Amino acid sequence: MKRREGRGTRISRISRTISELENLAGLYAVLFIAVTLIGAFTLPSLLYQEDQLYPKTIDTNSSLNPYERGGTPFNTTEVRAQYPENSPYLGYVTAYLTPVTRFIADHTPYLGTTIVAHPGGIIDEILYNTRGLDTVAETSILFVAFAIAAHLFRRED
Amino acid sequence: MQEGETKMIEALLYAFAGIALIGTVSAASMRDPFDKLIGIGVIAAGVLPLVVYRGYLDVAVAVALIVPVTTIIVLLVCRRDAR
Amino acid sequence: MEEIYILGLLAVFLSIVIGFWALVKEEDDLHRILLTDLAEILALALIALVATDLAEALILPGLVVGISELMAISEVFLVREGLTRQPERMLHIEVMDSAPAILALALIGYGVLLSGFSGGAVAGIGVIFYFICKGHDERFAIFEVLSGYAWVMWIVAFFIFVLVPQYWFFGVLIAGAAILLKVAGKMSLVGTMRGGANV
Amino acid sequence: MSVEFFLGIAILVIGTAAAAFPRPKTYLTRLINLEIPAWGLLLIMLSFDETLALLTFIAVTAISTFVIVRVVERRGAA
Amino acid sequence: MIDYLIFGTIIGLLFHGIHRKVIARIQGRPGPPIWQEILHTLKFSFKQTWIPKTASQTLFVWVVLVAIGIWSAALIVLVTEGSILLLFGIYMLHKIVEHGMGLSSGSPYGKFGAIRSVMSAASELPLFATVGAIYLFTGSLLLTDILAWQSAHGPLLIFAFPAAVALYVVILSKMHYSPFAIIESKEIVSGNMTEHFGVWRAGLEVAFALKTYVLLFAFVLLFLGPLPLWLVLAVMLLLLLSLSFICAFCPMLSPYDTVTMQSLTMGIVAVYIVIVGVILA
Amino acid sequence: MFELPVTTIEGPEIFVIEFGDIVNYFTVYTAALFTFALLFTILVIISRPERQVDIAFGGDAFYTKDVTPAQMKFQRFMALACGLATLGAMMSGDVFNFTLFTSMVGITNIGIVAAYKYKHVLNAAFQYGIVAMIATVPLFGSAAIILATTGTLSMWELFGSTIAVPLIAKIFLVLGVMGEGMAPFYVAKAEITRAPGAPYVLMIHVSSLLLFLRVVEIVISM
Repeated sequence: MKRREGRGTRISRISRTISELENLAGLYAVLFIAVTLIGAFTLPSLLYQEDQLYPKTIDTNSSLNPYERGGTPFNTTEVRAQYPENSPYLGYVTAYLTPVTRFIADHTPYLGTTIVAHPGGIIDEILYNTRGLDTVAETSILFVAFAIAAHLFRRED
Repeated sequence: MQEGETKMIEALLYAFAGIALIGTVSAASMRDPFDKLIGIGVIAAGVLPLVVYRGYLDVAVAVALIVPVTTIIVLLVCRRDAR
Repeated sequence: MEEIYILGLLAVFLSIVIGFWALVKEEDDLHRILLTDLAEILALALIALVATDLAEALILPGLVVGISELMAISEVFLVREGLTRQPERMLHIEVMDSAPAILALALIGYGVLLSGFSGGAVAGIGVIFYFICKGHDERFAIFEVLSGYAWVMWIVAFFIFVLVPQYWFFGVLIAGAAILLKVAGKMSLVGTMRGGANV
Repeated sequence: MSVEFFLGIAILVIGTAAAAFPRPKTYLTRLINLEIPAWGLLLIMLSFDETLALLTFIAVTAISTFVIVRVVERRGAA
Repeated sequence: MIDYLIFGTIIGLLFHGIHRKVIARIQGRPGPPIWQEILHTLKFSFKQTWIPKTASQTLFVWVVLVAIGIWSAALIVLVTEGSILLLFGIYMLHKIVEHGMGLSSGSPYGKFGAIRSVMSAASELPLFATVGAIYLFTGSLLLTDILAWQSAHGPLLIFAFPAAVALYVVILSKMHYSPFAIIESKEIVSGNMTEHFGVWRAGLEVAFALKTYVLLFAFVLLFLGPLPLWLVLAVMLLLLLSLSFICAFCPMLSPYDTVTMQSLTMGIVAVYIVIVGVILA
Repeated sequence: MFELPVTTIEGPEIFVIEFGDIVNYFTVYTAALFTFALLFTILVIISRPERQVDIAFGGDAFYTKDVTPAQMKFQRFMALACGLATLGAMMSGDVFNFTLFTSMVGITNIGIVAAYKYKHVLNAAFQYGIVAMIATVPLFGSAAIILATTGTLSMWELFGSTIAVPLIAKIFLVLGVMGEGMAPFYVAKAEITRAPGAPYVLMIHVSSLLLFLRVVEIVISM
């Protein structure tokens, strides 16, 4: 190709584009769009695996709906974990209800989410017990991010 | 539940879905920020009944409490633009 | 479920292409921040499509990661632009005098009842709302120390689960309380970080 | 399947388009348009009964809106 | 093990000498004798040694030890026929050494060298393309299995030619005076090595000699299969001569151009791998 | 109990640590990476930053940039956090856990440089942060797609020959790590490294290279 003053070869033009800091996010986005478009064509070949861990079971008549997973407090219940043998007390957290939530559960069938979010319940089981390390990483991220924000915010004085 | 009643509720569901959709389109197409916020409110009006229909009253209450808070937060900058 | 999943993926992929194309075109840095918030929603949508309890347990950390990064990046942006001055109070509507106490109280109370991540986020928004409307005295350091201890408490709870699982009950209670405190504490600090005379 | 799901993906796509290309291209319109896909995601979560995630998501969205508002108002003041 | 290391070091230093000599002859200069680099290293070992006052002292010293450590480890991996993923991992870690070396001194030239080293990190990417291609063919990344596969099917050079080219580019970008050697180009004095003198420099020379030896050796093992030692050395020498020719003829590229060139190589090889992967699958 | 399905890629496993569903492991390869990360984390703790010399061109003047103690303390804290996140990512045996540690690396990297007032360094940190944030889409997206199509997140299951991980998920994973660790987009990172504080800035580099090495192992094994 012809060289022109101030433009350079094709390669040096590419080089100039990637050396611009402001183009960075755009470059990444272009790459990602390209991959996504290619991926969109392979979508029909993706098969949803019906045999999932921690599947959802809905029992609309339960007062714990949509988180009714059975079990009695201080006892275990059936939970489909990846490695049940690593969590000897698996299912105990799922089955537990605090006195407050037990009271709520006995009186109204519409507050299942509140009841299960209170200590105990399947989500706590996953977050604290079987996949606790995720929560360690995640709270650490919040900690670090906040440290950055606070440092920048307070540096001015 | 009787046959007719179920049908009735189903019809209502579609109606609410329609409201939410109208809200979406209007919020997306309006140009004035305040009109947009009203559009968002219409979406909420369409979505909340859907939440209630599924029987999650606590969620519906919480969403109903938080959405106005979001709107007020957005209003903080809205006024400045309008001036 | 099969078709639903594929359909959902298709919709999200379409959204990804639209959203990221906007990012390619975008040149203003603040607009870029706004678009990353959009990206966050798309990431969560991908997880939500899995539709199990596990997916839900993955969404919660994903959410917190998103808000953390947004917090850090927006602060970097403000410092870079030199926008550290507190803007004059520009809006005061009637509802901001009457609503906050009751609304914030309801949200915080509900958040404490929920405990854990969800409770932390709900209580956090309550506190933020209160601070926006009523102004605040600086309690930065106390909050920070508090939420630091909460983090340590959670780590303790984690080790209870790993090392002495028979005490799971204490683990759950400590974890629920600690994460509530931690998330709510950090979030409410964002509320005080609007700056003010007594920073 | 459920009405919520289809409504959800429809709102998600429309909202994404609206947030990606807001018409008067100001920070404010984009910020408000960002709420729309959030509602779409909320509906998708609702259709899969992920209510706890839904609850947390709506609260965190409010907080992130606040974080952005904080930036936008200072940018406006400058 | 120590005998391997000493042998590798001496051969590597000798190769560096030959490299300089060949370049000089092509450019019509007499050039230094081929054992010059060995003498250099010995000389540096007995010269006065100091640490600059502005340096981050611990890092400044540690980097030299890390450099020798990782390349010794790399040689051991090769000799014991371990995982080539590990080998290439070590190669990536070399980037950190280059970077730390430049930054730790506090010197502006060192800093420029370090920044260019970070910039040109795209040079590592073709390596993974190579690893991927080899895995597609042999189904294993253990050197033992790769050698066995080559004994059974013939050299990988024929089957996975683009991967070999990618590795060749990688080796080229690590040679002195190569068109990609922006981190030690002369306009920034000696780049990231500017402040390392005396024993530190001797240590670095040893590490770099090992590096050259390991990379050439790995190329031969990966793409030509098991050969007797003398033949291995001969092939390595041939490879080195071809590299020297390129170094002698090509001018140094500008920093961002090297990134572009290396990324393009990567892109081409990646496309090749996807195609091969689809065909083989 | 736990047997690594493939040993032909990274050598035999050394030992496993079990945290419920997340089973972390060390093979020869990951142990080597872990050791290296540990080495540099220790280095961060014990070494002091250098004082960069800047030349004022056009004269023979030069001056050194000093790092204030407060800045140094913050940077050291961030570098340490970054080191810990890298260690976590190196030994993780679960895809989602790995992605979480990866995003933690991304955010600590921003933190390490955000301590400086120089505008171009902050600008680089900002642009980098934007990419790190949008990279969470492919990162979490890949974990989600893997979970949906295979029904598991544990690498112990995924590495087995019976489970086919979709190609798109693999590419997303690599792309995500590229975004967080900035693998080919070194331009911003080069700008970032102009900041003083060599041992800490070096940590940025260590973490992202190690992440990349790890993700290659994961993707090839799957």
